Amino acid sequence: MTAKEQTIIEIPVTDLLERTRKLHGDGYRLVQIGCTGLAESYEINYSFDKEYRFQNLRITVAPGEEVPSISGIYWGAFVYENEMHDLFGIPVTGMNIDFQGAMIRTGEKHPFSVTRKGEGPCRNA
Amino acid sequence: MGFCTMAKIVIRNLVHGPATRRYPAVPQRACPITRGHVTLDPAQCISCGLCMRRCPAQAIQVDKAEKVWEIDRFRCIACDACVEACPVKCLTMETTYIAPVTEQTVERHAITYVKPEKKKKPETGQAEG
Amino acid sequence: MPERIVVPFGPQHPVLPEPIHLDLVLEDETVVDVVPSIGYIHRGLEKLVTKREYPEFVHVAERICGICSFMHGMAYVQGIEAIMDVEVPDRARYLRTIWAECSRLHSHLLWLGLFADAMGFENLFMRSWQLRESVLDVLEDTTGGRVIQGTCKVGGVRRDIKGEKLSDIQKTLPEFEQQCRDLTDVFLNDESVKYRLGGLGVIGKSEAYDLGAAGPTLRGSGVDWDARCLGYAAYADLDFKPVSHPAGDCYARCAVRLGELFTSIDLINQAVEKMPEGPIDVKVTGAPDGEYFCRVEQPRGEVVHYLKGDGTKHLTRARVRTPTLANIPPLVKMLPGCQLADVPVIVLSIDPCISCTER
Amino acid sequence: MNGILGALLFIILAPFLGGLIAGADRILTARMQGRVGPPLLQPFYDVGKLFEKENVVVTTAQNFYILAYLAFIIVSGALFFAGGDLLLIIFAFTLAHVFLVLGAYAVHSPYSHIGAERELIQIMAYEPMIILSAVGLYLVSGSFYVGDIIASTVPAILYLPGVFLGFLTILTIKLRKSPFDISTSHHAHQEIVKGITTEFSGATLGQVEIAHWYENVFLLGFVYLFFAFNPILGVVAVIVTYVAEIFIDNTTARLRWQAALQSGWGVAAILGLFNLAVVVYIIGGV
Repeated sequence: MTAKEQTIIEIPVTDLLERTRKLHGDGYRLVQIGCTGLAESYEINYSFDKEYRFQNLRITVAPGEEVPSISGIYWGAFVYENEMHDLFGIPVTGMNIDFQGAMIRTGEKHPFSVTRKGEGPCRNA
Repeated sequence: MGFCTMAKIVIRNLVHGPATRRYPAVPQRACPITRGHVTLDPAQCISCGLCMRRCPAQAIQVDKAEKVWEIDRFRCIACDACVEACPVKCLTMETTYIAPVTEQTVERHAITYVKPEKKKKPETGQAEG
Repeated sequence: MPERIVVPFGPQHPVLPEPIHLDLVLEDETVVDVVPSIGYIHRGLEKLVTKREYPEFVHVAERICGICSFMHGMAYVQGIEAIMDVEVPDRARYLRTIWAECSRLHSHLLWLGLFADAMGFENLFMRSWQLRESVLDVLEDTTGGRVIQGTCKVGGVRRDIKGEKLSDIQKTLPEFEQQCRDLTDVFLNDESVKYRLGGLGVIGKSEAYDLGAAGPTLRGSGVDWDARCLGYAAYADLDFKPVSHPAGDCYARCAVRLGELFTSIDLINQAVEKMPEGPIDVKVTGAPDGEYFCRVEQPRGEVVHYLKGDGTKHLTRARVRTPTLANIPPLVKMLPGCQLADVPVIVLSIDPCISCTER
Repeated sequence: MNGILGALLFIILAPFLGGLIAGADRILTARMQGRVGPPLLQPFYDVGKLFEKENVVVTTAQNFYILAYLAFIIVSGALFFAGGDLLLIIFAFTLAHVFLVLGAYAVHSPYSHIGAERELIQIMAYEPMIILSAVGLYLVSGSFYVGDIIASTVPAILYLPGVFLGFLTILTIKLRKSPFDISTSHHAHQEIVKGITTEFSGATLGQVEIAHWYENVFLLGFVYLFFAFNPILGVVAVIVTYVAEIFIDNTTARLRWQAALQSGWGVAAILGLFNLAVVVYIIGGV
């Protein structure tokens, strides 16, 4: 099945814009930007698709490290980037629509941040 | 041209009468495998605790020592996982839903199963304190 | 310049099925700006992956959404199966396809109802939901659950549909299809509906592609991209074509979903005909070690489940990108310039599912 | 003497009749949608409950405006059933709605304000047609007085089919039914929640409901005028008209305010004026 083919390319943050621009030029569609926290850093996957070929660019950033916005290339990237900022506290620079932390309403700032102290009480447990 | 294209459906509805069921006067629709709520047969339960471990909602608590099987109906998602996991088939998925309640309570069932022969009931006295 | 007023729209609003908040800046009744915000119903389901063993997490995954529930479960188990290289029996793949298409039917009919309600057509709303009820009955008869099926598991499915029941389902399809045709006639040909939908919230083909739109929002702009073409479950063996419509407006998105009703009916029919005999599951041992992006076409569009395991019973990471999130940029592009009366119609046209989006 | 009796009967009986009509409307609507629907007396239960509610008001002025709305609806209806001057009745009726709009403007809610703006547009939309209907009835019967129109034996409907159709169109606006339930509808499922009545609650909302019952009886009375030459035909026509309105309500989507304005003025210009021109210039009056 072709469905299983997917590539993940690890790249440094500095290459992000250039490679994204190249993918955009090749006619790739932005599928998602997914951020997940590792132990001490964040892993961000930029997923693209063209005619069912699935490509991922992966960057790893330390807390507080700035990530350039790709919203200049893919206009719709702002939802994912605001999410990265609102939930994980990753500073994303140069977003086309910057909600300043107001897109996702959270009880506390950056709830998914890896530097956040403690686990926080879970009310239902 | 489409004016009153809905007319056909309106007339059909008028002729055929209401499609709704006058619940609760008329009971709900159910089929043999409808997942309503879980019940326990306390005479068969061996307090193995598999249901507790398999429960994705952590609704079931089994106290091996006190021989108590508890279920929090508010947490239970009627997924059938416990019924599948149970090695002695003492759990049943009933097809009816539980009646609505306003307070969250934990349902407690005393397990009456007695192990035939062999080892005695394991350390019942210990956990009482 | 006319006075500007800000109308809060949501999170609790009668025409919105789920809590999304929009601040609408109006000049008279024309929307000039819109600021969306979400975050009202975050439930931390992704975090739960570290607390539940991977075979049990499927129940959690199914509860990401109450409508595309089955497909969330399916996306999750397919991801795990891909990581663990599990070969799922053919019958299970076909059964999954049938349930997935039933889910799509009931989701689309639900959406059609809500959409009709958004444009003030209560009777059409009732009719759509009446048809949805017959799909729910089939789901209940075959899985035990009306909206939460809970039949997917890693390695196959938990329930079989007996041959008798399969042919019963097939027998009801022609009548159901006819009822759907009557419904389609109203949605596509009624003048008052056309007046409300035509030329509204237009997104062009290349724009939709560039914005990363998903599902019917993408196909409603003429891009015939459908994740089912990836060939997961039994889709590779079945014959179908993605439904698309070139207009890019609300009418087109509605037409795409109506078209997909018939695709789904046809797929169920094909799946029943070709249903192979055999086991419905395989025993899965071990634990997932690796990562995978699983993509499944939900009623709302393509969902991406990113799963990563480290060889223990608990996955280390799960992330779900739901179609609604991908469709927010098109929504932000569509709204400015429309009338206040059209806001619900446009918002509904992307079929927002906010609880999916927030997990 | 007869007039005062008519007015009194209207004031006392109209709420009962209006409530029953509303109840029958809800059942019929439900049946058209494949539902069972509420009991016939449900509207009375609803209003009764509204009057039991605690009075929560942000701006006390709205209570006055709504009371004035109710009062003027009653006055216009009473004048109508007393056989009064149709023009005076129409202006009293309009004034009543101006009070409703003022009441909606008195509160500070964007939904209510937008509802009020839309209500004003609706008033503008239906006003020309209502006046043309009065003029048409005058041309046929030779009097603006309701008493004289009823006494007239001329079959008004035969001379005024266009005017009657035009009146039916704006009746949809007045009964707050799809496709023209744009300022408020019978349920709160629209973009402006419940529009003009969003901010009214309890007894105030109850008064709005009662006013709506009075209004419906008055409007159906207006329909009767077209068939006044034959009372049995008149009653049948009123029932058929109302059922047709429910039918239209159930087979159309809600339109935008622009369409309401265009339809209101469109029917006034095309059906109304053309019909009147035919009556005046071709038939040469009655």
